[in-house]
Parts: sequence; C-alpha cells; structure tokens
Amino acid sequence: MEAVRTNEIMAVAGARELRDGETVVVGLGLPQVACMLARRTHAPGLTSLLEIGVVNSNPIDTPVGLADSRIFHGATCWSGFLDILGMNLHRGVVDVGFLGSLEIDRHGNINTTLLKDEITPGQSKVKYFNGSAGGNDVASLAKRVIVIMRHEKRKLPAAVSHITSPGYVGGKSRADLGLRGGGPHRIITDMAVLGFHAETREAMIVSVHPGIRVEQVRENTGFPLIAAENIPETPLPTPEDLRLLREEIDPKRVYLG
Amino acid sequence: MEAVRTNEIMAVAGARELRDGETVVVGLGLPQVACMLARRTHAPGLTSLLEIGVVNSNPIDTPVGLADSRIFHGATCWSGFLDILGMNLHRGVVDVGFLGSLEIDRHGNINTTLLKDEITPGQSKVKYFNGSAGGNDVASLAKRVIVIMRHEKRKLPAAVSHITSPGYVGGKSRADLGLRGGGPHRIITDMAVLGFHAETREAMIVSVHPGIRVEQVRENTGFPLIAAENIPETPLPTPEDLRLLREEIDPKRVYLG
Amino acid sequence: MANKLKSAAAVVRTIPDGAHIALGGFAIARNVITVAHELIRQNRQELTLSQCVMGLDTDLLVGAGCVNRLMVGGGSLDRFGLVQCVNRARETGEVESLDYTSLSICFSYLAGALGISFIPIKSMIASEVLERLERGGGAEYIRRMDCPFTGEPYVLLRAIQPDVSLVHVQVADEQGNCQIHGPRWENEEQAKAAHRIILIAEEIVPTSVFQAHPARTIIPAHRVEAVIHQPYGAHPTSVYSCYDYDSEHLKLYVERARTREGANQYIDEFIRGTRDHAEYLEKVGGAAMLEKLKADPVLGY
Amino acid sequence: MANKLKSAAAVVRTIPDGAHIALGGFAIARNVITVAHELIRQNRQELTLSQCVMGLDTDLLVGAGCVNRLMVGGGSLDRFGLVQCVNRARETGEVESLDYTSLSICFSYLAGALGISFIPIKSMIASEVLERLERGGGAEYIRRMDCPFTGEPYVLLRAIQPDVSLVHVQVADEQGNCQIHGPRWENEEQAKAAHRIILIAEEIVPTSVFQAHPARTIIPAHRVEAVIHQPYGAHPTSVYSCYDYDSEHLKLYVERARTREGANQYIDEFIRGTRDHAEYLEKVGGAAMLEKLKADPVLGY
Repeated sequence: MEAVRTNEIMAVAGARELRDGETVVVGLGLPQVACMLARRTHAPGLTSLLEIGVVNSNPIDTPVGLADSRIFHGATCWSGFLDILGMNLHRGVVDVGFLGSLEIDRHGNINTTLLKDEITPGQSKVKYFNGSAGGNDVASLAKRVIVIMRHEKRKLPAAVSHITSPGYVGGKSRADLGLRGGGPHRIITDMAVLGFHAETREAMIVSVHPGIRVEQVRENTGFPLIAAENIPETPLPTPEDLRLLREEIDPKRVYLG
Repeated sequence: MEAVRTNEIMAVAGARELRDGETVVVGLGLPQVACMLARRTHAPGLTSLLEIGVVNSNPIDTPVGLADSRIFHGATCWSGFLDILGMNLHRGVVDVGFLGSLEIDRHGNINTTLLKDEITPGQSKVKYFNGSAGGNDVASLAKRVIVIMRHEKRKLPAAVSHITSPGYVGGKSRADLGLRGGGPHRIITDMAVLGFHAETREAMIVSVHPGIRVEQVRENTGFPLIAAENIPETPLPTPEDLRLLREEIDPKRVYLG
Repeated sequence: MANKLKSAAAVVRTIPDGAHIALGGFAIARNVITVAHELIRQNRQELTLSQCVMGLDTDLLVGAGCVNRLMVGGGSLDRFGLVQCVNRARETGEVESLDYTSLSICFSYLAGALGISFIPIKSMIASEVLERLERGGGAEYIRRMDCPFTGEPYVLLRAIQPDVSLVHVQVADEQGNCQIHGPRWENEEQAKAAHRIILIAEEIVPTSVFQAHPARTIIPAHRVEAVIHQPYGAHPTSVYSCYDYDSEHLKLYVERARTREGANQYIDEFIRGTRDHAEYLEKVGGAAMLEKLKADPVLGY
Repeated sequence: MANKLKSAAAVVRTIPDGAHIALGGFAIARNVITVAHELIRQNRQELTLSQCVMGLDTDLLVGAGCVNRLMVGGGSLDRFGLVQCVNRARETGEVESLDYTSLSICFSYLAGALGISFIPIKSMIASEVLERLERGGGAEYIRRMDCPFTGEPYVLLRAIQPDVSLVHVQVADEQGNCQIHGPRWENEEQAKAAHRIILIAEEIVPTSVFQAHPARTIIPAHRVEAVIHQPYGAHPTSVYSCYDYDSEHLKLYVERARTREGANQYIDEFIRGTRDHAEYLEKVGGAAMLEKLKADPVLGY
C-alpha cells in the first residue's frame, strides 16, 4: 500500500474527534472529508450540516466548494442559513464546528479576513481574504471548535492580524467574553494535534504526528507552545481508514493531495 | 330569481370594498365569500391569505372553517403563520384585514375573547369565546380593517367588554396608539355599512341596505351613531353577483344562509 | 442512525408531570390525539400547554384535568363550536391562561427556535390582550421597549422553548425525518424551539424518500427524539391527504362537552375506557368509519 | 393576475443609481449574472450591494465601478479563488465594506422580512468583526443590549430592507410564483425583506404547476414585481438541476481579475462588448458550451 500522506493523518485525526450521535457544522475540504470518514467508521449517527442549508449530504462526485451542486447530493434535507446557522447553531444544538483558517493564535482566535504586510516599519498594507461567512458564527456558538490547517510559523502567530472568530480572546473564559459556545478545542495541523490549557487557555501540544519531533512543532509555531512531559504520537490511519479515504471519499485526491 | 338575501348584500358590500391588486388577510365565512366574489368580478388580481399558511386558495367544496382541508385546495402557496402573519402582515404588505367579531364598539375596538354577564349589579360572570388568534395581529397591522357581522344592539356597544383587537382606542389616532396599521375602515352588517369619522374616529353610517331606515340602524346600535344628511342606499347585488354567489361560490348556502 | 420508533405509551412515560408541552394541532386539523389520549390515560398532571390556535387536543387535556397553564393565541373547533372545557376552566380559574395572539405565540416560538431569548413585535399594543398578560402570569414573558434605531414602540416577547413539542405529520422515516402536507401553521418554529421533538406519523417510509425530495423535509432526523407510527392518529380531526375530520364524532364531543359531567363521560368512555389508540378507533367506528373518512387521493380530503 | 415578464434591460432601467440591491447568489452558484451584466451595461453607479456570501456577481459589479458600499457576510469563488475585484476595492478604500457574518446578515434580512426593525444575535461578540462595524459605517446598524429577561449580552442588528432583491430561480410562472431547487441559502428572507423582488427564471411554467405543489412555492406571486426569463442566466455559475458551473470560463475570469486592467478587459470584452445575455452566451461558447454544461437529469449537475 502507498505510504500514508500527511493529509490522511489529518483527516483521520479530525474524524477521531467526532463522536457518534453528534451534530457537526462542517466547512469544505478536510473537515468534510473527516466528517465523512467518521460517519463510515465509528460515528454512523453523526449529522453533518453545511451552512447554506444541506443536511447529511452524501456526494458521489467530489465537490470543489460549498457552492458546488455535487455537495447537495444525497442530502436528507435542504434548507438555508436560517435553519442551519439559526435554528441549529444559534439554537445551541451543534456540538462541533469544524473550520479551516488563514491564521490562528495562541488563544485560538481565528483570522480569515485579512493579512497585514509590513512594507516599511509602521506602514502596513492590508490584503483581504474571504472574511467570516459562517466562521464567526460557528466559532461563537458551537459547543467545541476544531480547526484544521497547515502548520506554518506565520499561520500560527502569537496574535492574529484580525480576530474574525473569537477563541479565548485575551485568555479570558468564554463566559467572561459573553459567548455561548465552548470555544476552540483542537487545532489539527500537518505536524500535530493541539489543544488548549484548561486554565491559561493557551494552545498546547496534544499529540505529534509520526516522524515529527516536538521541537519541530515548536520551531514552526509563532508563540511558545506548552507541552506535557510525554507527548503521545498521533495514531496512524488504519488500513480501513485509508481504503475509505482513497477509494470512496476522495478517490480523485482533491483534498487528500 | 329568488329574492336577494341579506347575507348576499353583505357579501357584495364586502367585495366592493376590495380593489384589484390588493392583498387581503381573510377570516372564514362571509369575508372569504366576499373575497372570492371580488376575485371573480372586478378584482382578478386580488391575493387572499389565510393565517395558517394558504395563498389564493380556490376551494371547490365549501369548507367549514380555517382548519378544513377543503380550503387548502387550489392554493398557489402553502406556508404557515410566520409567512402570512409575519412576512406579509407584520412586514406591512397587507392592504386589508377582513374579520368577523363578537362585539365592536364606537371606536372600532373588537372583542372576540369574552362577554360579561351582569348577574347581580357589580357582580359579573365571564363567558369566554375564541380569543384573538390572528385577529389582534390583523387589526394592529393591516392597512385597513373591514369587519363583517350581525347588527344587534348588544354586539355594537359603546365600549366592548374586552379590547381583543384595537381600533381607535379612546378615540386616539393609530399613530398616537403606537400602531402601524391604519385601523378600522368599514363595519358591514345586515343593516348598513358603517365607516369612521376622520376626526372623531367614531363609527358613522356610510350606507343603509335597501328596505332599512336610518332610525332602525340607530335603534339597533348601542351608541349614538353619526350620520350625514343624505345617507345613500347600499347597492343591490347585480344578477351576475348573485349567480356567482349562488352557483359557484356557496352553492350549499353554508355562509349565505 | 438509530431507529426511533416508539409506542405512544412509552413516549408518554418519559414526559413528567409539570412539563411544558407544545401541541402541533390547529382547531380540528392534525391534532395530536394519540398522545393527548395517552397523557390522559397515564394521568399526567400540572402540564403547561402552548399552541397558536387550540383545538380538540387541548380541550381534552384541559377537560381531563391534566393542565394548569395555557400559553395560546386562540382556540376553536371551527364551525363545530368553542373549546368548551378550556373556556370553562378559564371561567372558573382552574387553569391559568396566558392569552396571546397567533403571531405573538409564533414569534415566541421563532425566538426559541433561533436561540434568541427575546424578539420584538408590533402586535398587542393598545389592547387588553397585552394588559391582561402584563397584569397576570404573562408579566415574566412581556416587556416594552422602543427600537434603538427607529424609536418605534415595541412589545418584547420572551422566547418560548417548550420541554416537548408534539407534531402530527403525514410522513416520517424511522430516524425522524418528516414531511408535512398542506399548510404548516407554526409546526416548524414550534418544534425547533422545543428541547425534545416527538413525531406522530401516519406513514413510515424509507429514508430514500427524503433523499429524493430533500426540500420537503420540515424537521430533519437529528432534531427528533422519537417517532410514533399511528395511522388515524389524529382522529376525529383531519389530516390533509390522509383523511377528513369525523363530523359525527366531533358533534358528539361538542354535545357532551357542554357540561363538565358530559366531558367527563366522554373522557371515561372514549379515552380512559380504551387501552390504546387501536381500541379507541374500534370504539368510534372501526374499519368502516376509517374507510369513510379516507381522503380522496386527488382532493386530499 | 398580471403577466410580469420583462427583459433584463427593462428591469434595470427601473433601478436608480444609489439603490440598495440584494443579490441572491452564493459564491459560484445561482448568481444573478444576467442582471449584474445589464447593470454594468447601463453603467449604474453608487450601488449598495448586500449578500450573505459574495460571488462572481458582486465581484463583477465592484470591478466595473458600480458599487460604493457592501453589506456582506463573506465571499469567495470557492476553489477558483478569491473575490479579487472586491478585495482590491476594499484594500484601496474605493468601496466601503460593512463586513458582517453569514448569520448576522441573514438575521438582518429576517428582521426586514418580518417587519421588525431590530433583532438580537449572539454572534460577532468579542470579535474584530463587531469592532470594525461599530467603528465604521456599521455604527448605524449595530447596538449592544442585555436581554431584559435573562440578562445575557446581545448584539442588536438593525433590519435590512433592500430596495431591490434579485433572485435567480429554476422555475417561475408569469405572475411571479417560484420554486428554488437545492438549498435556498438566504433567498427567502432576503427577497421578502426587500421592497421590490425581481426574479430571473430558467424556465417559465403554467400556474397550475404551483397549484399542484403549493408547498414548494418559495416566493408567492403577489410579492414579485417582475420576472426575467433567461435560460443560462447564471452562467458561468451553476444552477442546480439545470447546469453546472463553467470551470474554463471561471478560470479565465480569475486569471484576468488578478489585475485591475485584466478585470477591465474582461468586463469590456464580455459585458460591455455584448448587447445582451444572448450575445454574451454566444461569445462564451454558444450552444456547444451550453450543451456541455447541461445538468444530468438524475444528478442535477
């Protein structure tokens, strides 16, 4: 069998964060792949929601995005933003929000809006990206938030350029911030799985992927990363995980690379 | 042809209050009959809404009430309260609210909730009826309100036992009351068509039905009824009106008596 | 996903005394008769019931003494008459009745469904509906406020999130996906506002039916706790596309319910005197009656 | 009821400079391309555009200099790229962008559709999304308030009632009844919030189709002002059950739109250089291209 790819480790790590019977709002790409894998393995009773109004879609062709008709296929319900983000997420019945991000910082604040390039000191040029869409809503309201993204120093700064979606802003508790959702729970990268310290609410290493050293993770992170004494290794995908990912879920390797 | 019945005069008077292109929320019974007549005569572009979520229904069997499946027939849209009373009425796009009533008073306040029987002076026994349902919403929010009911002294008191749906409460303007809708416009009874004085906002006679004297109307009204010098007669139904009512709209005479 | 089919008796055993139950019926259409009967058989007490427009289901529950509070917009049995047990209980004060309007109950459910704890409305202003709510038990559900953007006066409604919402639907699958045929009154907002959703379905179909028509799914499975499969479960009220209301039985009920004694007799005979809905259907006329009420497949009634 | 069929050009002549237009598209699906093109051809200026998630339609209108204000939740062309004209205009400040979130825009439309001038929400709190709105042009649309019932902190959103809402639908009749196939994102709330609703329909069917399936009618005729019949009217974006997005053309657009000059060239060539949508469709590939994009009748794409 072909060697395990990093994206496959990430998808499997994401899937393992989801429990059977939970309701998940997913973004497109690896979050969607992870969710589909979970449903085909340990969590057949998982419900996946897409913000535009698609429940439990079951695509047979790989979609290029949330607006791609391929992702409407096999759904059990079509509705809209008001139902998914309002009557589910804002209502408080969404267990997990599963997002991508441009930047995420030590307190789990997410930026998907803009980056600032320091051209000359004190003078910054702003470059805009996608903005929030449902990201802020999901990060504010889901019981726990999982972010999946590349591990690069510039993508994991001490503080994001723009807090599009709040984590534990300023290290404060979610209640103190006036937010209902439980906040960031995991950051799944191509090097490690990060969590958050219960008291300081700072990002910490939960596991490192096979072949990666803790020092490497730290070197590629823009802030000092807490870690316990003995960091476990992220479990490898099982042969069945790989078969499902490669043959059923993303045979064209659109997301798995 | 059979003699014209009072209910037929009422239905036709109601229909003539509706203009082509208007949107009307109708209660069941004579309001519905009047609306159907208007659509088949001078107002083919009238839109009728039922609060439970039925647009432009076109029954072929006479329904016994708003909850009777017969009234769902031939509709162009089925929705619910939120759409009809929220996204139409509260949104401000309903021209006419067409209601029945238990009592209505000189300022057009409507009671559909309860009556008080004075058993011994100072001691009253309360008897409950249907309550508001959509009545208060319609009376508060429609641009003009038309009430259709029997003309009896006890049903047209100086002040209703309970203001379920506000007219010009205390003779005040709708703006002063904090209400958006234009308020009561017509009361169509089996004796006359009443309107409201532009300044005093008191009920006044607009026309009396053929064969009825102004004095009779006054004697059967629980408050002094303003009337101009020359009160016109309510126009009789045309032969075509009668044909439509008797042959197409209510052949079983459920509402026309 | 799990099979959520349960009997009405099993579902009712999970609903405690004092629960706030929202009922999906309207006057004489799609009433949750199966579950109302079972709540009476199991002698549930001190319930709060809420609904935009009360029908037979509420009248039975109040008549049987199961209820101590109503939050409703109105109520009637259409041309068959008034909700007499409810009105009697309001007149004697046995039941506290918070009398809203159709839209204000619907907005309160909408707020509950959206998870916002309040919502503004322009109904009820300048009426005794509002004054009576503010004077009585409605005080905790009502505030007044001017819009901070426009200055316009509003009533603020507190969100309603019932403990349980009961909805009678034409079609469901075992997981709880469901369709409603005909107008939906407040069913969607009411159900999605509730902490627990229980469906009563005329027909159970495979999930593939929902996957073939996903736009018609009103409540998706993940929100639903249990599905009671009960054909003719709304009798004597109507279910569009399935069967008509039973005029004879409604007339019988209205006649009996004129007095407290008559209502008690009706409840003893048809509800407490039957073991379940199957026995009730036998008692009210059995297969011959059901066949007579069956909807014309084209007209739907 | 009146026949409301009109040409895109005739409709756009009734939309004045400075109008607030809500667009029914999402990223690369059901974009109102026909009308966006015509707004550019007729050189409409100083428009406000609003939308939950911007797509190609907004990017074109901003790129053509028609827009001076955006009220949006986000935007992208999915995997094809960013909304580059929009982002450039935000970076230079040519366009004032009020950046909300998907749900807060949707709630603002909902409030507009219900005729309530404000609505509370628990999103945006503790974020720079909220701070930037409050600091800038969003100040008139945002307040903060604690719930009078629960004490919980909320953001209050001002209702959005656009002057015109444009919705691309699969099926309509001449009177304006319409169906949307597939998910409906914010189409219903957005349209019903607007003062004027304009439909662009792939197919015109008799009213009897709506009478046969009244539960599928998303916007009923009486709310609709005009219907533009334009097959392939959303090209190069997709319309579920009708046709797929045109990958080649989207790639061409994204490549051109990298620079202001390239975007201008695109607009001159494909929009200002064509008289109407028919000529545009010829230019981008004509019948052969349309046939290739046509949806599989079972899969819908």
